[in-house]
Amino acid sequence: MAAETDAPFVVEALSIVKRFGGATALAGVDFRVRRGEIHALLGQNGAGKSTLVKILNGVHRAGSFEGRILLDGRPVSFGSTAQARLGGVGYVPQEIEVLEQLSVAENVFAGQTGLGGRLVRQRVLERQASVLFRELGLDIAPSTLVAALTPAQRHIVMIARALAAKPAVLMLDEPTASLSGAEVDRLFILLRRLKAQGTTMIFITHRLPEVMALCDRATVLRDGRVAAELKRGEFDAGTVIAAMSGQRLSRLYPAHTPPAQSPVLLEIDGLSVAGRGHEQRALEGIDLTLRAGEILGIAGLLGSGRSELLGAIYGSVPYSGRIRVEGRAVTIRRPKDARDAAIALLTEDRKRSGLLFNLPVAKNITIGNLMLFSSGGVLNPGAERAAALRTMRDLRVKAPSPNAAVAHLSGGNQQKLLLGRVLMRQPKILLLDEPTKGVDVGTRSEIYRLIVDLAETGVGLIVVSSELEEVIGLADRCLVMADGRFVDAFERGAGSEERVLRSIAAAQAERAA
Amino acid sequence: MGTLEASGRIGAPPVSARDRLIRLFAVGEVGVIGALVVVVLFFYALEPAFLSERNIRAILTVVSFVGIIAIGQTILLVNGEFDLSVGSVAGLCAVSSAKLMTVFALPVPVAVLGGVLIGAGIGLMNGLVVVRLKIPAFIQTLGMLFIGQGLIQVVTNGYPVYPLPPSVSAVGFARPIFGLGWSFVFFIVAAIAADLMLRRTVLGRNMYATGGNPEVAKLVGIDTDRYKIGAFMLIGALAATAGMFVMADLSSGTTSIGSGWELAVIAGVVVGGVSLFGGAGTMAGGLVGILLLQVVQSGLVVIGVNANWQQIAVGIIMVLAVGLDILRRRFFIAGGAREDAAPADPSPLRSE
Amino acid sequence: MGTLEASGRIGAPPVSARDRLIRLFAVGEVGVIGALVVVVLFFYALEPAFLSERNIRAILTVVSFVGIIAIGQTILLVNGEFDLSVGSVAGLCAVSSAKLMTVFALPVPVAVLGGVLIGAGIGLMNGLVVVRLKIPAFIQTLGMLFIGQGLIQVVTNGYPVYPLPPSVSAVGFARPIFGLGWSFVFFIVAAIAADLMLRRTVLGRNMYATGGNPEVAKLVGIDTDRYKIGAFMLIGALAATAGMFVMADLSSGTTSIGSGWELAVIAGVVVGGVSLFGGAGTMAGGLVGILLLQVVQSGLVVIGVNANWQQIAVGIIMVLAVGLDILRRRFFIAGGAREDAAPADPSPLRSE
Amino acid sequence: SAAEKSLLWVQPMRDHPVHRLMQAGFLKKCEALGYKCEVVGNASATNYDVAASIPLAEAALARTQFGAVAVYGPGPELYPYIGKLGSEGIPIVTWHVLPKEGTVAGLKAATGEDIPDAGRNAAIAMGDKLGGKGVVALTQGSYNDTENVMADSFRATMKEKYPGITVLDTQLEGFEPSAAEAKAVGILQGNADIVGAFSTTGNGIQTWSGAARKADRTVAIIGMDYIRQNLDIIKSGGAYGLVAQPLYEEGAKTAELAAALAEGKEVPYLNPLPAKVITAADLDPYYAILDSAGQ
Ligand SMILES: Nc1ncnc2c1ncn2[C@@H]1O[C@H](COP(=O)(O)OP(=O)(O)OP(=O)(O)O)[C@@H](O)[C@H]1O
Ligand SMILES: Nc1ncnc2c1ncn2[C@@H]1O[C@H](COP(=O)(O)OP(=O)(O)OP(=O)(O)O)[C@@H](O)[C@H]1O
Ligand SMILES: [Mg+2]
Ligand SMILES: [Mg+2]
Repeated sequence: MAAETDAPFVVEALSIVKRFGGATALAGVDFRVRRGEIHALLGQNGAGKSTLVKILNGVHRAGSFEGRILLDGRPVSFGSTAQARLGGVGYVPQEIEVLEQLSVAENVFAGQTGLGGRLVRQRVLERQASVLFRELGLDIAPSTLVAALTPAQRHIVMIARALAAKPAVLMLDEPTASLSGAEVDRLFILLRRLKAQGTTMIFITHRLPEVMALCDRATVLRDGRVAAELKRGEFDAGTVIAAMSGQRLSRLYPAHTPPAQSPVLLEIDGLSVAGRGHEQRALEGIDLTLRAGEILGIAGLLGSGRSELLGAIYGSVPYSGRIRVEGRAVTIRRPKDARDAAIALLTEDRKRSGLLFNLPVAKNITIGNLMLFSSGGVLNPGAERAAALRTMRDLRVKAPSPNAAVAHLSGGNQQKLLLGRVLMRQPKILLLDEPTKGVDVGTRSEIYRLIVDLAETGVGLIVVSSELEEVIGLADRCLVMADGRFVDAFERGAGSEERVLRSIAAAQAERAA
Repeated sequence: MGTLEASGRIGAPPVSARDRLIRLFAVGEVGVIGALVVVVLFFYALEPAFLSERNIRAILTVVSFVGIIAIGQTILLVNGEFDLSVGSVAGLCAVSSAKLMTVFALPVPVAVLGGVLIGAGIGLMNGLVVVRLKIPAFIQTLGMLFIGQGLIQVVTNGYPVYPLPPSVSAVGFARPIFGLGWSFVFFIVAAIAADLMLRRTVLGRNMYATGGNPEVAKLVGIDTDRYKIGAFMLIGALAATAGMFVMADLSSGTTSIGSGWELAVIAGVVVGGVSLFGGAGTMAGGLVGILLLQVVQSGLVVIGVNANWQQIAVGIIMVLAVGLDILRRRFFIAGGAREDAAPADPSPLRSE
Repeated sequence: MGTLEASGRIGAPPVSARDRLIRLFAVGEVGVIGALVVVVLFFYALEPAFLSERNIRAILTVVSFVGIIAIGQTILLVNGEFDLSVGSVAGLCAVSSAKLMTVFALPVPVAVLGGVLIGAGIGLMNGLVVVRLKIPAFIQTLGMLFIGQGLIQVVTNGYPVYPLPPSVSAVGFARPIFGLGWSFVFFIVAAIAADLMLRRTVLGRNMYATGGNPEVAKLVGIDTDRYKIGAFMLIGALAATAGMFVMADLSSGTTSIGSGWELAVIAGVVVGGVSLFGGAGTMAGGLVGILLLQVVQSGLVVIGVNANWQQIAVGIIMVLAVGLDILRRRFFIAGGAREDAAPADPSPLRSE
Repeated sequence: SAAEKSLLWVQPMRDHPVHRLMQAGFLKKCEALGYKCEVVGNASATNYDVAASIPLAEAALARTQFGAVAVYGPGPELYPYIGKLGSEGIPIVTWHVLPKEGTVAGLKAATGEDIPDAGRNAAIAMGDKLGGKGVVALTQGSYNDTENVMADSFRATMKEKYPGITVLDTQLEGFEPSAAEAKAVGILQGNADIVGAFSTTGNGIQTWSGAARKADRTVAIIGMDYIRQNLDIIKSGGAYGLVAQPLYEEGAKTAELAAALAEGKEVPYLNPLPAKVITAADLDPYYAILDSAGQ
């Protein structure tokens, strides 16, 4: 039930211009949201989506940009996020930002002075938190410490945090980027209910189906300008992508057939990983083989153990079991061992375990690959810079310059940067954990192309993604993981999202029994 | 349905039980209390006089001085900052109020108030510079340490301010409870108040957020700047109070009051499990840490350890206490909560 | 097509021109060098004798002592750790080698080697405890500070080791270049080597990664533990060297060598733009910072500022220098390169 | 010329209370003699940092040509510097210790109490007070030549003159008063039979009298330095006596010697000053000195 199209505007951002040093992130954007609608904000990586919502949330404080902002027709100027919050604006940032040292409940209600007067009532807090989580379909004990959660779980905590403040306008910056189908469904149910209760929402995503499913109107940004404003029914993939990039949509998943009987690159049997604290086992007796030129997909639900598996193979998570690379038995204790065995990993949490915020873009790309531009341990700056630039061009990393701070790249561009780092050493085995997290549709197909090309050149890839559709579309062979075990496997074309979900449900049913 | 159970592992009863365990052992004090008990018993075994009423009194008296500052330091650390200037602020405020009550012949209460205000004022300055100008607390407060030392010389010209009005010594000599002085009374009251504040009030909760991750704290609408500045002012005022209690105890405004406290106080509370990087630690922990260090120092004297070896022992025990604490965490809090507790966690980027 | 143009900006002249500016002003030292120049000119204007050969020599000599340690401290800070024990390690190694060459009558070179080894050994211990047991560097090195002070007393019993073999004083008195001693020669050579190491070698780059975010560094295959332990050993050895140079200069193994250096050294390099939180800062910056602080202290004497006010001035100028530097960043480096230059970056989660 | 009419005083740990007292004597006398005088040294009340003090002296010397320089010489660490200045033809005086003639190159004169003698006097006063028996605690502020020598001679004298008295191992008070007091209490608790305490540092009397009060024990306390509070404590019976280290006089004497040398006059090499042990009976003259010094 779309909000009636003549509903008054709640949020109006008029002729917004935002510059960062030399770079212009927003070049005169007019952005209007009607009361009670869910408004999609679309655009390529670096188009300016996050910047726009940051401006609406006082993250970029009034004065640091040009233009006017109206809430309910009244002009506002937020000097801080605190003011925005008081102004009834809720915000779920794109990057994971939680208080690791506090419990989940404390995180959800952080900064809310309302509760139980000035005294904190732990019980009340925790009860209310668990209610929220049940709605979000995440049954975390409210007293769990956030430090113990997976990135995806942390993201849900952030969403709960925003909801707990009961905002009139809720802005979600790629809330689904690290969620898998089931969680997304739940989130949508919740958002629809909020909408029914009159909450207005701005929803940023790179997943077009979500837009179709959820949103009433959409604004498409392109290089800091509004490229299109679309109404429900007007948006189909073609139009949107055209508006976003001026390109036409290339086939999303390029065709790929693995070479028959190519040599086995990676062979794992009986791999187990001790659980974190309470988990008796995070991974249990994993067997797996990866052939040269093969794309192996791993599907699974949030917290099912996919990242742990990749981590174990890469040596960042202690494991038991046997790993053979190209037939040779290898013991991988540290990432270094893995790298020496030509294994590379793209991690799922850029901020925590991907980027070096103290180094500029170029050096972030080359770190760990320095042996390529050094002789006798002495660096060759020219060669290094050249290689970095090449990577930036190849992967279209949009950055003001190679010396800009990575912190100032847009989410998707950070992702591409990390991909570039991983590829620089031309690994034989490539482990990709959420490779397209926060990457726009255009670039997405580029990355898919890249993955397939790598496979063509004989690289073996394992792809973990929370988007079932992506795993199924990409993988020559798809393994389904639940509770740290493989519960199903199928070749390209033989599987479907339903099959995955069914086998997972089945596995859990039998485990419960 | 499906996912509910899928993630259900995380929510199952045993888990939240475990969590409670975690939270119990995650609170910094358990380890250091253990260390304290061990140390006390050790000294007592070697020299029963160690637990003589008098020695205990003497220890508690000194602890009350440093402890008053430790209260402020703990709160400040929870807010993600720290203050190296406490020692010289204590000294400066002591001699200043001494001058006020002698040279300027102000009534003692007024002079004392003056001292406290100076302390709070310095704290305010530290806070403003750190928060607004984004100068690292290390530099600002170290600079203030020097400035304070200099001002002590300027105010006193190097001579102790002496004699002081009799009422001052009277306060210093008074023994309101169990033969312990007013400094101790003040210390206990302040400590309890501070503990409740940190654990039970929204204020305290927001402080942990502020120190834990300022970005997030701001995001959820906490005015981190105000909190930090407030904490700086508080520790300034507390340092002043401690300094003046020492002055009363010596019934003289000695220029060396507070010298060397800057590191001692931080060391104590960190030994007590308060994180140098903000957002973690408890009042109880911090204060037990201070107590532990003091107990060790006077214990070594009581059992008559050779002077040369005393300092060595202090250094070793200090490290051991923290080590013990970290092992405890490793042991009781596997993987998950590891980050949360360990002050060892090198999660600095907490500079301003 | 869209994206290409977009990324096309990379090469575009105006940008890269601005970049060079950013690069120039982003490097930590510019600000502090500016401050240094200002201060020097100021003192010179008031009292030309400030730039007299004699004064310059005196300044450079003492800077060479502290500076040798500052080299190690800068490297250690880049690796994300710091060392408070340098002062007492310097003193301990000095008196130890003095004992070796007197009481044990070892040949001077052997005794010196012994001193260096003790320093490196202590560094190794600091490194192992911090890295393996995950005890915060603050506690471990503060503990080591105490232990070192204690050991100095144990070794010397409080008496300076004196007289020393003539060859030692000979080294102390020698003036190989521009009337500057061997300590200065060593300092310069070491500084240049260290600077090249940090800026131009894989080793150096990996150190920045290690200090920037250990978790990421590990994931890209850097053995962060080895780097940190190595840095601790290096600073230990350098502290020992500095201590023995002082000893030669005073031609006696005094127990007070290095007392109070712990904060001075860190203050200096931080003033020079080296981040307390790891991964940011340059050798040049750190050393200029040290120089600045010494220049200020001597300058205040030269222009005849009242003794009591000197330390106050030092404190203020220290803070101002850093403030200037931060303003510079704000001003020249708008959004752009801030994080990559500024230690003050509240963003990434650094825990593991 | 004006240049010759100025004197320099070099003393590490410039801000230590006791050092400040010496400086006061020096500066006051300087004025009286019509000299322009200056004090340099690392600004600290706790760190005796020679390496940091020398450049400050150099800075002053770079600016002004001093007629003579007084260099604090309790230990050998400043001897090389004395030698250096001496070789530049600057007359050098030291104080607080009396090094044998010829042992320190470049040194023209020295003044100060005879430290071993002071320690001996203290031991005798204590020994008599205690009637030759009992246990005596011994504390130093820190390890430095002056305190070491005094403590040693105290110990030695006790040993030979009062075999009935046992002197405990030396303990360090440190500089921070409250901590020092706690330590003293610890010593008292550790040794139930302590009847006397000798401290070689200026804070000692406050430290020990405070400790005795807290531990309420009666202890015969002898400490250093006739600052007003110490005199009052003795007067009120809180302590037995103190070694009247001629700190202020040392400073003054140093100024005299330096001035004389600056004017090319001959001065005796060693200029010892008396360091009596004073008790409640003989306080008045010292109050007088303090009054005259405006303290
Ligand atoms: N703090 C900053 N400093 C400098 N440049 C910045 C900063 N923040 C964003 N930018 C630049 O502004 C542009 C828009 O960034 P923004 O994060 O809004 O993109 P986005 O639409 O959110 O992209 P994505 O979908 O990848 O998140 C990018 O080119 C980015 O490099
Ligand atoms: N850092 C961590 N601390 C504690 N437990 C963890 C951590 N990382 C993973 N786990 C646990 O291990 C299990 C597997 O987590 P993992 O991240 O591998 O799941 P995933 O399939 O990648 O899901 P996600 O989409 O959340 O990444 C989860 O149940 C989680 O509770
Ligand atoms: Mg974004
Ligand atoms: Mg994952």
